[in-house]
Amino acid sequence: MWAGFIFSLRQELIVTGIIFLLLFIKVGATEYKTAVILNLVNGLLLANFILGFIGCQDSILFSGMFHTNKLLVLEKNILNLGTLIISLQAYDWLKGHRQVLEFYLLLLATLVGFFFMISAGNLLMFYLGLELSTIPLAALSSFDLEKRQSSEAAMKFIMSSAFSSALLLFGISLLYGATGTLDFDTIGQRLDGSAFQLFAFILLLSGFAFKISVVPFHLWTADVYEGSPVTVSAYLSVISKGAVFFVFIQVLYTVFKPLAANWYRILVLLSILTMVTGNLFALRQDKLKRLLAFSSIAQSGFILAGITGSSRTGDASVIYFILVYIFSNLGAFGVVSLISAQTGKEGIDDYKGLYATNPLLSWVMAISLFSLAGIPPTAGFFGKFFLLMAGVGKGNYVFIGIAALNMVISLYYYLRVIKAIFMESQPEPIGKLTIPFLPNLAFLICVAGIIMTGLMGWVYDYIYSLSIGL
Amino acid sequence: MSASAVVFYILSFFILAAGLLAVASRKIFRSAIWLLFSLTGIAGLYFWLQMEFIAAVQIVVYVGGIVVLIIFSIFLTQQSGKDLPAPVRSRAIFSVLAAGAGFMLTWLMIRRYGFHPVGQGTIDASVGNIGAQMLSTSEHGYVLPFEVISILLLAAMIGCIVIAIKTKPEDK
Amino acid sequence: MNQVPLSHILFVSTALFFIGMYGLFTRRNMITMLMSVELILNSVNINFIAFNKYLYPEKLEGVFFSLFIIAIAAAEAAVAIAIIINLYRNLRSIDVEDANEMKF
Amino acid sequence: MNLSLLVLAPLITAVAVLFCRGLNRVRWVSLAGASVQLVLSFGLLALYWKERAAGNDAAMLFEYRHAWYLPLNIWYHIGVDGISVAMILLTAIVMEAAILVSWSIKTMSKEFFTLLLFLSAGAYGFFLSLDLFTLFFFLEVSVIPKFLLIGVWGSGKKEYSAMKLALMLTSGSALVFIGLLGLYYHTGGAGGPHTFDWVTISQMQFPAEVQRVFFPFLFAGFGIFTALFPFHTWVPDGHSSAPTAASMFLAGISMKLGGYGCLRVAVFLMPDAAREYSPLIILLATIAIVYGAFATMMQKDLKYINAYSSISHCGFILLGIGMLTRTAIAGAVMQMISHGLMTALFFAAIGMIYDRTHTRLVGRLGGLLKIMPFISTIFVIAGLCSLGLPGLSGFVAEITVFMGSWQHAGEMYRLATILACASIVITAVYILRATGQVIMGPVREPQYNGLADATWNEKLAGILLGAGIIAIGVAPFWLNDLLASGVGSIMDHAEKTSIIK
Amino acid sequence: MPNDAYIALIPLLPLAAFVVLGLFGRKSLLRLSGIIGTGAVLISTGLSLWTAYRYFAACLSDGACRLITPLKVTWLTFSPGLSIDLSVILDPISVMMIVVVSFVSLMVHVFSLGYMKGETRFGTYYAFLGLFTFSMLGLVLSGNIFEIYIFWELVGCSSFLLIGYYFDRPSAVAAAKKAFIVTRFADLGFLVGILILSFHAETLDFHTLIQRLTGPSPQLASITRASFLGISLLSWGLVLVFIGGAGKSALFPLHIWLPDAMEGPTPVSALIHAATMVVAGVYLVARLYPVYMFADPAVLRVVLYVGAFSALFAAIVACVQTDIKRVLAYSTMSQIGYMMFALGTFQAAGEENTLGYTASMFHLFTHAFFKALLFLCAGVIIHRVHSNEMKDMGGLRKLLPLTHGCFLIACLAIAGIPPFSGFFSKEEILLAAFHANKFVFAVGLFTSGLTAFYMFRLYFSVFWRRQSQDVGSHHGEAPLTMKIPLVILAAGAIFAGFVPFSRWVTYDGAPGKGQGIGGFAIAPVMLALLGMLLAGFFYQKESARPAKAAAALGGLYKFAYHKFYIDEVYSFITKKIIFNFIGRPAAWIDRNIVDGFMNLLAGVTARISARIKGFQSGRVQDYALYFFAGVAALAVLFIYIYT
Repeated sequence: MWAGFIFSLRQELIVTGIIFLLLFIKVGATEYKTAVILNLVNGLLLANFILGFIGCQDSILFSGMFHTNKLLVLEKNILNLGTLIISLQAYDWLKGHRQVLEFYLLLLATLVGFFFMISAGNLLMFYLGLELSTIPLAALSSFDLEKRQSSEAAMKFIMSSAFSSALLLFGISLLYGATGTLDFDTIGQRLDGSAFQLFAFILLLSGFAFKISVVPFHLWTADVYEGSPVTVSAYLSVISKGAVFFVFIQVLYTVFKPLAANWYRILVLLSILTMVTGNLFALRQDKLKRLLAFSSIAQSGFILAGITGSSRTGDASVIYFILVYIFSNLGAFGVVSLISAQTGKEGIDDYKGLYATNPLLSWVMAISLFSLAGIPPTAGFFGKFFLLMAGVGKGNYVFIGIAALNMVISLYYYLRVIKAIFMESQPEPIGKLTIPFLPNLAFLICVAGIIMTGLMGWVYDYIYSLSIGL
Repeated sequence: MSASAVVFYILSFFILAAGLLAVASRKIFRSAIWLLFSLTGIAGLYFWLQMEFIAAVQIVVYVGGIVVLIIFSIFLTQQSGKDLPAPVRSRAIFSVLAAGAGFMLTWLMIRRYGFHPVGQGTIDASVGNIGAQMLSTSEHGYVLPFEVISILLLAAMIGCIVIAIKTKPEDK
Repeated sequence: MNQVPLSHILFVSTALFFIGMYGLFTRRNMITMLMSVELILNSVNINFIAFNKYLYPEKLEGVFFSLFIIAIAAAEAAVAIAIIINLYRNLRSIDVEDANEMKF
Repeated sequence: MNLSLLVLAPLITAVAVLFCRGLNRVRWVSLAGASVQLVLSFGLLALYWKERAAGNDAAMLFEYRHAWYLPLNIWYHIGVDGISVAMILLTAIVMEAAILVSWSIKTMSKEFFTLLLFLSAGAYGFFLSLDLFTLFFFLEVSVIPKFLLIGVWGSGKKEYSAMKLALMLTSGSALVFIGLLGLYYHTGGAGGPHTFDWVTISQMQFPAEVQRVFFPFLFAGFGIFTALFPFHTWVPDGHSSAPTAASMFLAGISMKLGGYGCLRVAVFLMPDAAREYSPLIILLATIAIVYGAFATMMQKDLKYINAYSSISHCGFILLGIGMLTRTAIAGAVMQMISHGLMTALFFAAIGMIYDRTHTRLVGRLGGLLKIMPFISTIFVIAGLCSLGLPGLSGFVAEITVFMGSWQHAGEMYRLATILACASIVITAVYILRATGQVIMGPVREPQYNGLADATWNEKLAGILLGAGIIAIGVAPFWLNDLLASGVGSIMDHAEKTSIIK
Repeated sequence: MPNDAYIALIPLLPLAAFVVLGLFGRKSLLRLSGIIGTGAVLISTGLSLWTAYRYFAACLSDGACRLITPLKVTWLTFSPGLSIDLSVILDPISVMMIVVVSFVSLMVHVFSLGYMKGETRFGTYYAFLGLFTFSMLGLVLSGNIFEIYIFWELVGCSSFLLIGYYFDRPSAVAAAKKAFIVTRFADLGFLVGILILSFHAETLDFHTLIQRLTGPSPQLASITRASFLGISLLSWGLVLVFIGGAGKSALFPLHIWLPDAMEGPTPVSALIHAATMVVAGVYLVARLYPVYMFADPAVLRVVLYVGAFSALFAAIVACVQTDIKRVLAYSTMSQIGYMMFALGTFQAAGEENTLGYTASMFHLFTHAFFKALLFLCAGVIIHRVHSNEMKDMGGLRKLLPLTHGCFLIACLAIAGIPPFSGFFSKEEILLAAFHANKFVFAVGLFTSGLTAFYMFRLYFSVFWRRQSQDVGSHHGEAPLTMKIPLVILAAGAIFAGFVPFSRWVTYDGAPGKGQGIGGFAIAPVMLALLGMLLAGFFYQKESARPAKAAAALGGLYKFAYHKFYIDEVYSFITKKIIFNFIGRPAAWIDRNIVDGFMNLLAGVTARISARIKGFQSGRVQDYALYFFAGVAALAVLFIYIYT
C-alpha cells in the first residue's frame, strides 16, 4: 500500500525531496559554489522531469483529496519541463545572485503547490495549493532585492492576490454554504444553477481569472511581470498560468458541469475582453517584458476560447497549447532574461540591430515570437488553430471571428520586435554575448519544441486520448 | 430575545464597529488597536458559537501573532503620531459605492437563498477530535493539507527571511 | 444561540467583508491595507464556521477550512510585511500611491 | 511520384544553405536546389502526362495520405491535377529565376536564400494540398519569410510595407480560417466525423445558407492574397519595397495562391454561393481591372507601375473565376500562370535596372536600350506580354478570359467584360509610356553610359522566364490541355451540385 | 490543289528570318542580316507568285474561285466549336494580298539594303521587317477571325517597333506610342466585335461564320434577335469590327497616328504605312463582306460615309502639308478612304451593287505599287537631301533623274491618268459610287481632283521649282539596290491596271462581268488634269503664288495646315481629361481613400489603445477596485440580465 501511495505521489514527493535536500545544503554547508549548486539543481530537475514519465496509475488518495491519473501526470510533467527550462535559463542571472538556494526553495515550493492544486480533489486542497504557489511567488517577485521595481511588483502581486484569494474564499464559503461540501464530485451533484450558487461561482471564477490574467482581473499582470526578475516573470507567465488553466478546465468540465450554459457565456465575454484588451495594450509597449505580459494576457483570451468549446477537443487543445506556449514564451523570455542579465537592457529599442551581433539569440527570439503569433510552421500555429477550432465547435462564429481578428492585431506587435531586431539599427547595439551552456540547452529545447511539437501529430493525439470533455 | 442572542448582537456590533474604525481611523496605531478589538470580537463570536478551539487559535494567531507583527512593522516604517494620508477623493467615493453596492448585492443573494440544514448530527469541535482528524489519513482526515501547509509555512518563512533580512553590502 | 438565525451571522460576516474591502480600496498605507485584508479573511472564517455549525454539523469541513485560512493568513501577512519592509527600504515610503512607477 | 519531394527539396536546400560557408557556395547550393526543383517539376509534368496518356482519369493523381492529427481528422493529403501541375511548374521556374537574379545579394546572403527557399516550399505545399488544413498551413507559412525579405533586404519604406503586407495577408488568412472552420463543422452531416479533406468535402453538398455565410470569408480571404479590390493596398507598397527576388515571388507566386485558393476551395466547394455572389465578384474584379489600370497610369516608379498593373491583371483572374464558365475559369488559371511569369520577368528587369542605375523613377531613366540591350529586351518582352501581345502568354490568357466572360450572357456581365477588354488599351498606354521613357529616348544621365548589360545569371533568369512566356504564347494548346481536366472537374462539380439554380 | 501546306512557308520564312536575326542579328550576323532577310522574303515572294499562278489558273479552269483551306491547326480551344485555329486559306483576295505583301516587302527589303546601310542596328531592322512581313502575310492568310486578330496585333507591334526604330529620338518614340495606342483603341472595338459575332455564330472560323450569319440559321436568328440600344447585335458586331479596321486603316477620326508614323525609316513607311498594313482594315471588311452585305444596310452606310469623309479630309490636309512624307501619308489615308467607301457602296442606293468590292480590292492592289513607289522615291530624296521638308528641296530632277521619272509615273498613277494603273481602279470605284450614291460620288470626284493637285504640288516642289541644287557630297543618284526596286515598282505602277482584276476578284468568287469604263472616265480625268495644271501653275516655278493663295484662303488654310486640330483635340482628351480626371483621381483615391482606410483602421486601433491606457494606472488599489467592479458586473450581467 505504501508503495502505491508513494508511486502516486511521486512527483510531489520528488520535488519535496529536492526542496529538503536544498534546505539541508543551506543549513549544513557553509561554503558552496553557486555554479555547482546550479548544475546540481538543474540535474535534479532533469531527473525529476524524466522520472515523471515512469508509468502512472489512476488513484484517489486521502479520501478524495488527492487525485491522480494519466492526464494529471502529464500536466505535471509539462510543468516540470517548463520549470526545468526556466531554471536553465536563469543560470546567468542566478550566478550573480547570492540567494540561489532560497530561490530554488521558493520556486520548487510553488511547483509543489501547483502539483497539489492540479491533483486537488476538494476545494481545501485546491486553495492550499493555490496559496502555496502564490505566497512564495510573491517573495520571488521581490528577488531583485535592491531594485525598487522588483519590490513594487511583489507588493502589487501580494496585495492583488490577497484580495483575489479573499474573494475566492468568500466564494468558496458561499459554495460550501450552498452545498455543504468541499468535495469536487459532491459539489457537482449538488449544483442547481440558482442565483446564489451562480454568484458563488462568479466569485470563484474571479479567483481563477486573476491567476490566468483574464480581463478585468488582469491589471496586476503587466506591472508584476515588468518589475519581477525575468525568470520569475517567465515562471508566472507559463507555469503559474498553465497550472491554473489545467485546474480551471478540470473544475469547469467536471465540477461546474451543471452550470455549463452559464459559464459558457461568461467565458465568451471574458475571452473577447481579454484578447482585445491584451492586444490593445500590447500595441503600445516599449519594454519587452511588458509587451510579453500583455501578450500573455491576450494568449489567455485565446485559451479561454478553446475552453469554451467544452469538448475533448477543447481540453486537448488547451493542454496542447499550454505545452506549446511554454516553449514559445520561454524562448522569448529566455532571450530577454539572458540579455537582461548580461546587459540590463530590456527595451524594444535596445534590441535594434541585435541580429547583427547575436544572430542566434535573434532567431530564437524570432521563432518564439512567430510561435506566439501563431505562424506556421511553428507549433504556435497548431496550438492557436486547434484552440479556435475547439472554440467554434459551438457554432459561435462571431466570437471566433473576433479572435481571428485579434490574431492579426497581435501579429503587429510581435513583428515590431522582429522589426527592431532584424531591420533596424542603432549606434550602440547590444554587443556580442556569450551564451553559457545551460541557457543554450534551454534554447535548444525551446526551439526544438516549437518546431517539432506542431509537426508531430502524435503529441496531440496522446493528449487527446487522455483529455476529457463536458 | 434570549441572553445568548443579546450577546451575539452586542458582539456583532462590536466587531463591525471596531472593524469600521480600523479602516477609518487616521491614526495608524488606533487603527491597529481597533483591528485587534475586532479580531478579538470575532474570537468572542467563535466562543459564542461554541467553537472554543477556533476561538483559541484566533486569539493566538491573530492577536498574538499577526497584530503584533503589524504593530511591529508599523514601528519599523512609520513615524508615530502622524496622521495617515487621506484617501484619494475619487477613489473613496467609488470605494464606498463599490463596497455598498457589493454588500447590497451579496446580502440580497444570501437573503434570497434559503439555507436548509442538511445534516442532523451535532458538531464535535473538540480539540481532541480536531487533532485526531487533522492527522488522520482515513475518511475526514486532514493530514495531507496539514503537510502541505507545513511546506507553505516553511516556504513563507524562507521568503520572509530572504526578503526582509538586511543583507550586508557585498564586498565593495 | 438558536434564536439567532444563520442569516444574521452571515450579515455580520458580509458586512465585515465589505468593510475590509472598503479599507483595502481606500487606505493608502500598505500596512493598513494588509489589516483590511485580515478583516476580509476573518469574515470568510465566520462564514465557514457558521455554515458548518448551522447547516452541516456532521463533518468539520468548515472548521478545518477556517483553521487553514488562519494559518495561511498568517503566512501571507508575514510575507506581505516582509515585502513591504523591503519596499520601504527602496522607496522610503509605504504609501501605496508612491508605488506606481510601473504603469500603462 | 512522391510529391512530398517537392516540399522537401527546398527545405533540405534551405538547411544546406544554412551550413554553407562563403558567398559563392551559398549561391551555388541555392541554385542547385532550385534546379532540383525545376527538374522535379518538369518530371512531374512528364509523369502527369504519361499517367493521363495511360488513361488514368482520376481527378487527382499521385495522391498520398498520412494521418497528421487523427483526433481532429486532419491529414497530410496531397495530390495533383493539371492546374496544380501548372502552378508547380510556374513556381519552379520563378524560383530558379529568382535565385539567379539574387546573385548580387551580399548582405546576409545565407539568410536571404534560406528564406527564399522556404517561401518556395510553402508554395509547393499549397499547390499540392488536398487537405484544407494542410493548405492553410502552407498558405500561412510564407507570411514571415515575406515579411523578413521585404523588411531586411528591401528598399524605400520597407518596414512599413513589410508590416502592411504581413498584416493584410494575415487578415486574409484570418478570413480563410473562419471559412475553413465553417466548412469543417458543416461536414460530417451523415454522422461521419468532421473533415478537412478536400476530396471528401467535394462529394458533399452544403446547404445554401451555409454556403452563403462562408463563401464570402473564403473568397475574400483568398482574394486579399490576389489583390481583390479594395484589399489590394498591400500590393503596391509590398512589391515596390521588396528586393527583386521577393517581388518576383510575391507577384509571381504569392498572389496566385489567392487565385488558386478562390478557385480550388471557395468556388469548387461552394458552387452555389459562387453563383450567387458572382455579380459582386465581377463588380470588384472589374473595378480592380479598370481602376488598377488607371492608377498605374499615374505611377512614376517602375515597381509601382508593375505592382499596380498586377492589381489590374489579377483582376482578370478574379473576373474569370467570377464568370463561372468553363472557358473563363481556364482563362483565369492561364492568367495566373501567365501573370506569374510575366510579372516575375518584369520585376527581374526592373531589379536589374535598379541595380545599375540606382533609380526606379521613370523620369530619371532613359535610353537604356542603347546601354543594356538585353535587359531592355526582356523589359520590353515583359511589357508586351503585359499588354497582351499575341505570341506571348498574356494574350492567350486574357483572350481566354474574355471569350469565357462573354459566354456569360447577363447584361452586366457583358458590360464588365467590355470594361475588362477596355483595360487593354489603358495597359498599352502605361506600358508604352514606361517603355518609351525608360528603354527608348535619349540616354538621360551621362553616367548611365558606362553601365554593363546583364550578367550571365541575369541573362539565364531572363531567358528562362521569357521562354516560359513565349512557350505559352506560341503554343498555348499544351497548357490548355494540361488545365482542361482540372477546369473540367471544377465546372462539372459546379453544375452537378447546383441546388439554387 | 492538294499538297498546299507549303503555303505556310510563305509567312514562316520571314518569321524564321526574324528569329535568326533577332537572336544573332545584333552581333554575329550583323553583316549578313540584310541578305538573310531579303533571301527569306525572296523565296516567300516566289512562292506567293507561284501560288497565285496556280490558284488563278485553277479559277479559270473551274470557272469560279473556290475557298481552299490547305492548312488548319488548332491552336487554342475555348469551348467546343470555339477555337482559334491557325489556318491558311486561299481565296481571291488572300492570294492577291500575299502577292502584294510579299512583293512590296521584297522591294522594301532590297531597297533597305542600300538605304539602311551602315546602321548599327541593321540586323535588328531586318529582324523587325521579317516580323512584320510574317505578321502581314499571316494576317491575309488567316481563316479564323481570332487568328486575324492575332496577326493584327502583331503587325501593330512590328509597326510600333519599326516606327520607334530610331528610339533615341523622342519624336519617334512618341509616334510609335501613338500609333500603337490609337490602333489598340480601335482594336478594342474589333475584339468586342469578335466576341459578339463569335458568341452568336458559335464559331471563329470565317467560312462557317459567314455561312451561319448570311443564311437562315439558328445562329443568325439569335444574333438578330439580341439587340442593344435598339440595334441588333449583328450590326453592333459589324460596326465594332469596322472600327477596328478603321483604326488600322487610319480612317477619320482614328487617323492621327498615321502622319506621325512617318518618323520611322522611309522604307518602313513604304511597306507598312502605305502599301500593306494600313489596308488591313479594308481587307478585314472585305473578308467579312458577305456578312456586311447581309446585315442592316446602315452598317455599310457607316463604312461608306466614313470612307468618303476620310478621303476628302485627308486630301484637303495633304494639299497644305510641307513635309514630303506627311503629304504622302495623308494621301495614303485619302486613298484608303477611297477603298473603304468603295466597299460601302453596296446597297447604298437600295439595289445590289457588288462592283464596289472588286473596285476596292483593285484599288488596293494598284495603290500598293504606286504608293510604295512614291515612298521609296521619297526615301531616295530624303537620303540625298537629309531633310523631309519640301522647302529644302526643289530642282532635283537633274540630280535624281531615275527617281524623277519613277516619281512622275507614280504621281500620274495616283492622279488617275490613263493608262497608269491608278486610273483603272479609281474609275471603277467612282463608277460604283456613281451607281450607289451621287453625293459620295461627287465627293470622290472632287477628291480625285484634289489628289492630282497635291501630288503634283509635291512633284513640282521637289523636282522643279528651283534650277538645280547641290546637296550632300554623294556622287551618283543612289546605289543599285535602291534603284532596282524603283524601276520594278514603276513598272508595276504602270501596268498593274491591266490585270484583269474583276474576273478573278469578286465577293462571291464568281467571275465578274468586267464593266466597261468608257465615257464615264472623262470627267475624273479632266478633273485630274485640272488639278495637275493648277499645281503646275502654283509650284512649277518659285513664286509668291502659293503664299497669296494661302493668304486668300486665310483661316481655312491655317485650319487645314494644322490638320483641323484633331491632334490637339485628342491630346486634350487624353492628357487633360483622362489623365487629370480619371488617372490622377484613381491614383489619389487608391493612396488616400482605399489605402487610407486601411491605415485609418490601424490608426483607430492605436488611438483606442492610447485612450484606454488609464486603466493600467499603476495603483494597486485601482486594480482591486476594477477587479471587484468586474466581479459585480459579471454577477449582475449573468445573474440578472442573461438568465
